[in-house]
Amino acid sequence: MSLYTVEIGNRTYRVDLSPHRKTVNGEPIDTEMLLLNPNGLYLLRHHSRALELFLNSLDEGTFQMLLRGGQRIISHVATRNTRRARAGEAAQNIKSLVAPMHGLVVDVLVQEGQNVEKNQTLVVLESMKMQMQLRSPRAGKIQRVLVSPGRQVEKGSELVQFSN
Amino acid sequence: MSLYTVEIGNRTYRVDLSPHRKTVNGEPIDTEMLLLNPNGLYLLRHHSRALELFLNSLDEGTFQMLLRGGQRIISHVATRNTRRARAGEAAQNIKSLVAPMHGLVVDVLVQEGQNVEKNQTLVVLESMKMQMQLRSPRAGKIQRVLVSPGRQVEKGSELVQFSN
Amino acid sequence: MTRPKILVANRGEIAVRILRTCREMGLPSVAVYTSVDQSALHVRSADEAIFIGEPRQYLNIQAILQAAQQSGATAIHPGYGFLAENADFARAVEAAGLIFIGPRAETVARMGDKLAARRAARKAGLPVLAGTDAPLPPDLPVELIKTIQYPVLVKAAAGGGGRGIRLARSPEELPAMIEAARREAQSAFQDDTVFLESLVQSARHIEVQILGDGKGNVLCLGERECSIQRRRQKLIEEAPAPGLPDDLRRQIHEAALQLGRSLRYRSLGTVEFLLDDQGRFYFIEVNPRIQVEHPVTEMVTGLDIVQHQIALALGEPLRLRQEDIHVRGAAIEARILAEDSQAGFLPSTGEILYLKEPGGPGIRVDSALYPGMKVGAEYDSLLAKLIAWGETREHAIRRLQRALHEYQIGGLSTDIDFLLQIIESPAFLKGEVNTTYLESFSPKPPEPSPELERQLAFAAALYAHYQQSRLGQNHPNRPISYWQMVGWREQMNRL
Amino acid sequence: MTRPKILVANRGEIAVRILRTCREMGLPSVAVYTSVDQSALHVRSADEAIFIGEPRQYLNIQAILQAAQQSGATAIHPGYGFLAENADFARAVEAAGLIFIGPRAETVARMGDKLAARRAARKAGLPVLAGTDAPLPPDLPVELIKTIQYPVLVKAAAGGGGRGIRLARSPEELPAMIEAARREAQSAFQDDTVFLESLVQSARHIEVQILGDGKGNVLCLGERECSIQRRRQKLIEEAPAPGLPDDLRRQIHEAALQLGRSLRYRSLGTVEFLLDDQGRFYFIEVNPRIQVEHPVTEMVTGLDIVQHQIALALGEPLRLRQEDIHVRGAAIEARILAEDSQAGFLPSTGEILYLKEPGGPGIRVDSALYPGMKVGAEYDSLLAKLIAWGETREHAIRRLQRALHEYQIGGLSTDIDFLLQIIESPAFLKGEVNTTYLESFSPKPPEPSPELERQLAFAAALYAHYQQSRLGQNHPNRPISYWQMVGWREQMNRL
Repeated sequence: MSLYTVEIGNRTYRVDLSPHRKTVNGEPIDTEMLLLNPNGLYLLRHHSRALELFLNSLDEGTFQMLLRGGQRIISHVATRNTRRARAGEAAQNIKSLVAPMHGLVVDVLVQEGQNVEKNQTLVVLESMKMQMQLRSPRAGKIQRVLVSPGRQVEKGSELVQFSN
Repeated sequence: MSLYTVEIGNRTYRVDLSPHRKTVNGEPIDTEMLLLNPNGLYLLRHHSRALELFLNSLDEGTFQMLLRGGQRIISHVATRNTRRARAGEAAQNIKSLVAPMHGLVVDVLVQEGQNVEKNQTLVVLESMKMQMQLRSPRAGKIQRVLVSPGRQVEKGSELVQFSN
Repeated sequence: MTRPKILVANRGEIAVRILRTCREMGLPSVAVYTSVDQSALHVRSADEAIFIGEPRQYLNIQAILQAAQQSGATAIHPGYGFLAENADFARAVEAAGLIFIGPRAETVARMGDKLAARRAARKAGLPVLAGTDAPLPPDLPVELIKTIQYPVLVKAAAGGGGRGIRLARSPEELPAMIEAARREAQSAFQDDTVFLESLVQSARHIEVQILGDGKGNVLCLGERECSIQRRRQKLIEEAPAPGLPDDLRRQIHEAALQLGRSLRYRSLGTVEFLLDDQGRFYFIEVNPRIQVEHPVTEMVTGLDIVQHQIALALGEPLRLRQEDIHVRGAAIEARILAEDSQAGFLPSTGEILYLKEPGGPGIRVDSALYPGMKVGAEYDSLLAKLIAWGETREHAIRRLQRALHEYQIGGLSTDIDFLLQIIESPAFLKGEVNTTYLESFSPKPPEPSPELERQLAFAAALYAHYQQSRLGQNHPNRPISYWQMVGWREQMNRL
Repeated sequence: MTRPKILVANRGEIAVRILRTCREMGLPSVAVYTSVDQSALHVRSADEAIFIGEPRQYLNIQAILQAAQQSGATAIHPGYGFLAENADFARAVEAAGLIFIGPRAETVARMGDKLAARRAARKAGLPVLAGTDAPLPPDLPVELIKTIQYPVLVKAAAGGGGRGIRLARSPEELPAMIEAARREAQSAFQDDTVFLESLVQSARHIEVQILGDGKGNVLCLGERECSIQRRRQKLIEEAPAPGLPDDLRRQIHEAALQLGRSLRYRSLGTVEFLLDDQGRFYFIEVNPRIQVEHPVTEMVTGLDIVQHQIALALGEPLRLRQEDIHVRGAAIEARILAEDSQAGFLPSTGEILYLKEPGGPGIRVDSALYPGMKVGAEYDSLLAKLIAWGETREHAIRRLQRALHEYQIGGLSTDIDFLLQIIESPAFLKGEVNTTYLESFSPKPPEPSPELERQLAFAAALYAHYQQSRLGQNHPNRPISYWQMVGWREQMNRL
């Protein structure tokens, strides 16, 4: 239960946090983490280097690490036996277009039953003074249109569903 | 259980927080408190005036309110039936000299058995580069000296005890 | 005489900034706020705050005037955006017997119509870009479309802030771009009038800050360079413009003054120019209001230009003479946006979980951020501005770089890493950029060294480990979310 | 040539400030820290940080040199306090083949002996106060005691920072005051040598910032007024000194330059003077280091004096000429101390639960604070410095006032309210204060209006009510204490 698999970019690290045996990919690691602020700020100390690191959860098993200078590193963490389904696998059969952010639907450019091509603009969303064209993630037929102009939508809400 | 007695300075306020009946000294009050930060920052809204207020507990029933500009207001709050003993009563029979802050004992100017006068310097404490003379809160005889030069003391710890 | 009382009809960093000057001038101030801004910093920076309703109410003239009446305000500062360039608002404020802290309504109207502004500039003797001097008709004759020199810009007559502009590269593209510009203009300004203007290739954006007393006395407070733009939104601005020959600088200043004098300009304003790579400059537009990037001018001149703007509006004479204005050193501003630079600059929303803003020598922070703030999608993505001053431009850039590294905003994605990439790029360091610089700017995102990444993997595992053990044990030390607390807040309000 | 690497042998705001300049100069930097400073801001502001042990180790010359060796540092900046005026340290640094960023060790030694400094100043032609030019003997003859003019100051020869000074008002008081000064001097400097100096009544404290290249070229960076002192500790400092006639200002500058030249002064230094109400000034001492109040000089001159100090130490020539130095506007600094102004200025300790530092136009914050910081009693009570610049002194004061109101430090008592009372007092506003001003300054603490107090009583009851209901229910939203989290921290470290 103290063995973790951490993915950063396309690299994978096996981290062992057993007492008296902290290793990464089998090699001992001499790094300390000091809590600076209960909301998620840490000091990552490695020998004489002390780095501020802000950590927060994006969703189950996904963590964002913010470094000095605004650099953000996304990591996926799983215990060895409960490896979660990877985003890549889920992407193979896209069922709908979802809102990438909160915003106002300005325009809907497709109708139910219409055939669309990949990258065709389906919906125009406005957020923070900026209009954004939401393009189709796949070719296919539109089964349902769930929003209409003037509607506020949350990040992640379904806008359009594809037929299978 | 929604009735409170609040003391600020030498004034006393009776506050009733019953639902649908918020009063201070019997008069309705139209003030709202909005939490800005879970660590204790509030917005105290009264009609069109919005005041930032930082609240924290000093000890049981004693709260410090920090206003803009560094002004600090101390209040003592008690429920009506469990009025706590007032500091004034406790002050009548002082049994010891306590450290008003963390610090280093630099000098102890009295010995056990010695008679001292009120305001006579008993101990010299150094804290943050500053030396401070701790004077006797009463006239009396020293029963015990609990510290010696070079000793670090915590705020509130007993330094010298008086005979009764 | 009634004691002046200023209502700031705005929100965010600019409202906080204006309210700071009100405090420094000893003037009582009033903020307005909507349902999502109840705990916003500008509410707490004013002596009074009036609730005006749902999020779009900052655009509601009647709601603002009612707040002014309710609070007894005698003057209104519009800030930038929202109603700042709305001539009806300026008129309504003055009709209500209040002072509008800005130009005369007629100036706002005239400069708001980009075609009228072109005419005014040409009349004042300024170089104006080739283009149509009248609105485009609904259907452009095909013959005309073919005679135009491409690429050409389609611009909304009522436009501003980079909105309602499209670039057409060929006759084929033109009709669609006109349509797109009209649609955006209609949606943004309720006016779909557009016109054509020739495109200046490799242009730098140079603008001049002016301040006029409305009686024909106009001061020039120096220029700013704002060529670093993404999707026509300025990201980094500086004063003075680097590498500008002295005589060209003087000519540009003089052109701005000429226009200001011919308009008998009142209050603060900015005259914007494009400068081509041959050293020719062209008038683009006038922004009759305070601008986002005004702090760089303040830092090099040492002036609080909002203070001078308010004093003038309250009837005081212009206390400055042109010879009192001196530029010292260099200042650069970087806009901190709630946009995820690592995800296509999508607006980001979230809660500020941790905040540490930079400080120290030469640093100014104009920010609306506070720990616990919830950043939503209702408004502009500008969160804060970081401005660095230095003895030289290079010194200012190094300070900005140092301070951007210090800026920590936990819980929300921002453009801080992208800003650093820009100011560390060789072309920017040399001061050799134009408005198209960011179009082709796609720096390799910095990657941690293999050794650091190994440590970060360790850190992530440690964090996950703790989270898991906390969830399992219902640990008392569970970090608290601001939004978990809302339940309590509502409970208290109900009391 | 070895690439320079700077170790900062200090902590708190001054370490952070120096490390900022290292970053801006592109120089790698090293911090040192003790057991109570593991998470301090200066540790995070450096590229590397070396642990040196228990809290007093900032005073341990060997520990500092070892940290330099371990990290490969090539130069050491001592900051102020700790080892900054310790000639043995300067000597040891240079003996170890490292650069001491400060004056020559012999200058540090000479200026550290206040009697030697008096002789040097007199030799350079500066006006020096009447007093004993030799150490007081252990037993002062009764005859002598009677001939002295009272009041008189007893001063430690090794003194500094206002320590080891006593005022004797009569022959009767003198022996006790000598004894007290000796005791404090012995404890603070391990040297109980004291001497007498006549007291200047109603004196202003004026000091001059100098910068020398060690070859006889010395620059004057203007003066500062630091008359606002409590128990001989400066609280508020400003540049330029208000109301100083131009010729007097020139004379004081010239005196400082004379001394600097005669010492062939190297690095930054401050020559301190007392100015009496007749316009006569007297040398007091030289501080051969950066000073707490240096930011006011930086803000009016636009110079980063630490940068110039480091560049000189690294062997670069003096890049400034006297004619390059211009004072613009006015700057005022207020020291934010962990002292409870409402409880006799006792040092306060505690945890920073909430922090919001000021910003906006004309404001500089040099701070070591961060949310979650634990302020203990181990070190000086200086937490941060707030510096305001304005077009005029009045403008700077208003800005300082505005920014002090914005400064929120929750969880720890500070002197912010007291600072506001001082800068709002009529004598300060007029610039008519001397070093005794605060002795008799006891403003009535501001009280909330009856209406506000009623609301505060309500707020306190509401807060208590919630606390009670939380404790009763073991509510999941219980606010978390930083120190509750320590259990977890230690657990993680043990992993």
